[in-house]
Amino acid sequence: MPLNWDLIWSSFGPIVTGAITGTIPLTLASFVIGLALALLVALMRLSRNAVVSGVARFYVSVIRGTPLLVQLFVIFYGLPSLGVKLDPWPSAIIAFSLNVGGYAAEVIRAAILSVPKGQWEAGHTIGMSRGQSLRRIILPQAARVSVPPLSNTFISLVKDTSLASLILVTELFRNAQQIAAFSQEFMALYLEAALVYWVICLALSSGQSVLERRLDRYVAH
Amino acid sequence: MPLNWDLIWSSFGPIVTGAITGTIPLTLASFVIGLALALLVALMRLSRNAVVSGVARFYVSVIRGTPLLVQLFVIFYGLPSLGVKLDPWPSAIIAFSLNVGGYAAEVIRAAILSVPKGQWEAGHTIGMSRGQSLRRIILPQAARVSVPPLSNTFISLVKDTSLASLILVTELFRNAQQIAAFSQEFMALYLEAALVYWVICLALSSGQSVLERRLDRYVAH
Amino acid sequence: MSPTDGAAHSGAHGATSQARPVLSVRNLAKAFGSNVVLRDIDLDVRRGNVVALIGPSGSGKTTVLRSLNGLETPDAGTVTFAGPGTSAGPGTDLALDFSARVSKKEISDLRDRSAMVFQHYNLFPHMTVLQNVIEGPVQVQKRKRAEAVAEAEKLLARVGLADKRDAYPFELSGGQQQRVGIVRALALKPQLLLFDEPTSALDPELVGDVLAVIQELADEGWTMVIVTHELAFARQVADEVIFMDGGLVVERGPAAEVLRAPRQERTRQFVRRLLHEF
Amino acid sequence: MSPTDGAAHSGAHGATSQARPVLSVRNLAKAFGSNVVLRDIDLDVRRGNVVALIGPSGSGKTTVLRSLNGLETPDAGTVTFAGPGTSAGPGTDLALDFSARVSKKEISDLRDRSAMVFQHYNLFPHMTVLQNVIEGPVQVQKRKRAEAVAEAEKLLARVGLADKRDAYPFELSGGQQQRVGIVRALALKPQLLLFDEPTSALDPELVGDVLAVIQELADEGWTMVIVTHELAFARQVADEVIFMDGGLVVERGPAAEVLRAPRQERTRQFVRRLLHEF
Amino acid sequence: GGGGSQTPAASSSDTSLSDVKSKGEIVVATEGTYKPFSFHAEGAGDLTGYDVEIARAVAEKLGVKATFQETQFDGIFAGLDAKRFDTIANQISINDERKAKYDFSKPYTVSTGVIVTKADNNSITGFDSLKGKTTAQSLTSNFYKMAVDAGANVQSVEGWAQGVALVRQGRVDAIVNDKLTYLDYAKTNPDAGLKIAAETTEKSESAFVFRKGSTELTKAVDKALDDLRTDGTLAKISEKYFGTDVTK
Ligand SMILES: Nc1ncnc2c1ncn2[C@@H]1O[C@H](COP(=O)(O)OP(=O)(O)OP(=O)(O)O)[C@@H](O)[C@H]1O
Ligand SMILES: Nc1ncnc2c1ncn2[C@@H]1O[C@H](COP(=O)(O)OP(=O)(O)OP(=O)(O)O)[C@@H](O)[C@H]1O
Ligand SMILES: [Mg+2]
Ligand SMILES: [Mg+2]
Repeated sequence: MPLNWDLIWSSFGPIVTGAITGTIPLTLASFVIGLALALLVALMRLSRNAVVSGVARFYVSVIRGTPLLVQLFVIFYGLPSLGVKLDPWPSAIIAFSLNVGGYAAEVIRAAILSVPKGQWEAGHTIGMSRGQSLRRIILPQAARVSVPPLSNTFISLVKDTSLASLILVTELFRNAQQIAAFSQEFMALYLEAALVYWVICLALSSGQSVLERRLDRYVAH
Repeated sequence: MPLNWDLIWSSFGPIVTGAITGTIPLTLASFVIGLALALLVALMRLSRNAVVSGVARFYVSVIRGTPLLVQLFVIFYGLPSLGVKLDPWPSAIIAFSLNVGGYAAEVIRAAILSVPKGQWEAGHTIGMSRGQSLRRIILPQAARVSVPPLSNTFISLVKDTSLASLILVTELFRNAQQIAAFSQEFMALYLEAALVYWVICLALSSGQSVLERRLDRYVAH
Repeated sequence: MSPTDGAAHSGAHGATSQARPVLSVRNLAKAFGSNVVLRDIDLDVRRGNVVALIGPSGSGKTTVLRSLNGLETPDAGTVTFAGPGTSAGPGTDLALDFSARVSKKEISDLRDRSAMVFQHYNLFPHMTVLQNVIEGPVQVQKRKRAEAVAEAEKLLARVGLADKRDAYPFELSGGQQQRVGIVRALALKPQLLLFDEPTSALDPELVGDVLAVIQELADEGWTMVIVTHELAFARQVADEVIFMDGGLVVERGPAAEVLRAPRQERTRQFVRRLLHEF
Repeated sequence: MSPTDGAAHSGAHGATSQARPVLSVRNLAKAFGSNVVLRDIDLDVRRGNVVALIGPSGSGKTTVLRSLNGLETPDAGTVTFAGPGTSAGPGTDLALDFSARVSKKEISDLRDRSAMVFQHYNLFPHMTVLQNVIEGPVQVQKRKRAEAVAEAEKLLARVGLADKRDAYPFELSGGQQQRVGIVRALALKPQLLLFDEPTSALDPELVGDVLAVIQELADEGWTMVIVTHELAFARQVADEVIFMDGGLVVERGPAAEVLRAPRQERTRQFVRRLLHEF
Repeated sequence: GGGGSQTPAASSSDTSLSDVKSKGEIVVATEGTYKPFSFHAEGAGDLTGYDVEIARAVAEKLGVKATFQETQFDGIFAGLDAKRFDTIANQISINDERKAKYDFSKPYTVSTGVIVTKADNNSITGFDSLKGKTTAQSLTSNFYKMAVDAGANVQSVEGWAQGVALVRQGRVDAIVNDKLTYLDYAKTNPDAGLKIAAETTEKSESAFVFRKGSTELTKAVDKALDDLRTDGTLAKISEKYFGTDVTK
């Protein structure tokens, strides 16, 4: 592949800017909100109330069973006909958070279930309520188990945010596409965008390692 | 959202056809090949040889760290400049298999590691080699653990195959887009496509349940 | 380290002088689906007494303990704790009738009366030894942290673990973990201590240390129910031994009688099997 | 169910008449990193003899067994098995010198000489009882399936598990699982059986059954090395008892001597602790 | 009315023009990745292009500001439906399907379709020889339909750049597209080895698109286009991008 190095060099600026002003904040905001939502949904799925757990199951099924592109589309272009007109950024954050919520809910649910039942019982025997046991005993342990799968969700999210350009949010990949459209050098620009994504993911992976080491300090090695 | 029901009704044909002739075979072929690749990569990552495990780690990192779109583009539009010119279907199957290979490798690696060390030792004590123990003792048990995360990969793949339309493979989403472009009814058609994806994913989920029940027959309930 | 009510007691082996037992269980029954696990269990434990529960696997011993600690909800029967709870519990008797619906509040009150020591310790792996011990007093009983720490340190020193204060459970041997488990229970100052096979997950050499600690607690007058397979220990520490089989109390009486000269054939068989005369 | 070489033997407790031991270990040494686990271990096991290995936790007992079975590679020392291997092994002596590099083939040959029974059974959970037992004979020793099945059924009947042939391990009690573990080892017809605390994960009541099976194997003349904490059992079954501590053999001799009247203070201490006189 | 023109008072149901006026801006949807019609100067600079400049000029005539929203083609009509945009400036060609759903202004581009092949390909000489040949089209253009009607085996691609890449790699026989797009490409890639194999006789016309019933706004834009044509602005913009007047 003969690459146009001048073009690649000069387009680093816009692409990295797109990452910093678009991709990264969008990813972070959606991930944080999505995690909170996922915890809620995971607890709903674990509820003994069939309606509550049914609602949660349906939500997870729809989110995981339909394309993210369509989810974005519905929130940005579909909701206005129901009188809800959100700006691009709020729409994007809502859509990606809902998406993370669906995927991460299953991870968190599995992590909660992976904590031995004896831990709940130990919480109860010292007088804790279900909520207290969950908060102080179960979730801190579930956190450890769920870091690797959640970081997968995180890394997928980084790349998925490129879809936000469909709803007018400017980010890394959109900037690469713009330059590609001007220069007709789409291969070079896409490779360059991929490189920047890769660097972001490498940074995330090393962050994951640090976090895992921190959370692993209380288990035998 | 006022929907054009006539259009939706008449477009079911092409969309379902796209699913049957494009989405589903592409997904199945890529998943099977990708799993075989993933097993190989997982074993490489578990190798004590630093070069072998380093190569595997690099592969996984690149696959997971870069957008699937770019991977498809490199294989279809990029490789010809190195003299490798593949047709759309082979390109798509290679790209998606490589992608599944990267994601599933981590799942399989974790599943292999989750089988207690005592199982390897029991294999050895009855005289088995590493390969024999792996094949007859470890992998059958790892299979059980890896079904839920692999079915996640599978479900993601179903929707990811829509990207194949960018390298000239006609599938479900492409057919929906075409009809949408002619009728300008993007919202209706995208919702319809989402519904078909959802049905496919629901079918997969129930297949997953059956498989899990089968594999769980030898554990306490 | 003494029973929290601080009352004098008549020693581990004598009959206590108090008329009303601390714990009184009547007609306790429990089934899991169609599997009837407890039928009509009666149990009285007097203050300062030690009751040993023995019996074959599946006989329902664990289910009895779990019912007393509110970890299992029986289908029928009554559980009564006498007098004011020792910690933040209510001021008077606590009487639960499981034949009727019991509320969450009642289960919670029941839990406050006793504390369980588990076979597999069930320490909180993400907390240090000290944090494990003060978690209940501080988070549940809302006691002052400094006070809880001081007390925890005293208790830890008492079981020989003063220097392990800041260790994580995984850094301890099984016997050390179980001693922390005991201290965690003691720190709650419950009316009743429940032990479910506290030494059966331990390396044989580590069993002695834990049994010694339990023996000391008995000598100090703590009220306890202990499920154990260590017959020699039961004989030495228990005021009363109860032998269960198939969800029924088959035989009960002073330790020496039940263990040395069982009246029932089933008890005799069980004792013989435990000494595994193969 | 008898040792596969079928030779007559002089009984479990008598000294054997054969001059050369089946297994001969000299100067075995092993360190994990800087942690020296075995230093200079010598061991001889004669045909039909039973050696019991006792000692505190971490003394290296398991490491010795694992080294004999090729699950651990020692740093130095020699392991010699006398005569032709009983199964598909080589026709003559097998002598490994761990001071030099040993090949994969040698490790594999070593494994064929012995079979291990694990503390936690380590049955294959995805295979039925029968499949567990015939896996080695059929897949590794390439024996005829029908023949292997017939033999497996005989062995299972022998340990009272004929009717569990098609059960999965999770459907068995611990004692039953361990008996399957023993049968799986026997089916390989090894020269030497290795037991690593075969009863310490069992419910106390289930210990007796498993010990009875091992006792029978000893009576039939199988050659065995057993790591155990059941001192009464060791006294009864073993021809020789070896007491290890800190990676060294501290004391060895006839069971009666070492266990009743240990010469070394460390041995005395250990025996006392095991009886946990708290 | 504004801009000095004498527009009839808006009917009570059609507030399309008054809305724009009261906002002080007209929201224009465009792809931003469609050279030379809608793109970023030097790739990363300001949004510019033929359609963009014309939209700006029209807005100025209307006395409002042109605010551009860049989206992918998928979202352009959905966004117009959802009232996120007032109009689209993205070389939307007028056809019957679209006219049934939307209002169009007067055309501001008149162009022809061309079949582009490799320079050494002599097998394609006109639309009738496309039958059985493979062409690469993007969904955005109505040249897609033209190729289908001609009996070609049509492959959809992401855009012009990918389509051209396929022709140059010899993986498709031709690409049918706007002559203007090709001319711009040929200008920057003179040695691409491509040629125009045939040209349509039929003209295709592109215009601004509005929601149905935006009669007032459409009329005002038509008026603005007329004025721009009269004062030579349209021709000037066209000359700048194409060296010729493509506005009629
Ligand atoms: N959560 C549960 N669900 C269903 N059955 C249960 C449950 N817990 C216990 N059982 C059943 O109740 C019976 C009594 O169990 P329990 O644990 O009380 O016996 P145990 O006397 O403590 O035995 P062990 O000595 O093995 O601990 C057993 O048959 C057991 O299978
Ligand atoms: N794989 C390993 N890596 C590092 N250290 C090990 C390993 N296996 C054993 N050790 C160490 O070797 C020493 C001896 O262990 P070993 O298991 O042989 O003792 P043991 O006598 O069997 O004890 P136990 O009665 O607890 O089973 C211990 O200090 C242990 O921590
Ligand atoms: Mg129990
Ligand atoms: Mg050991």
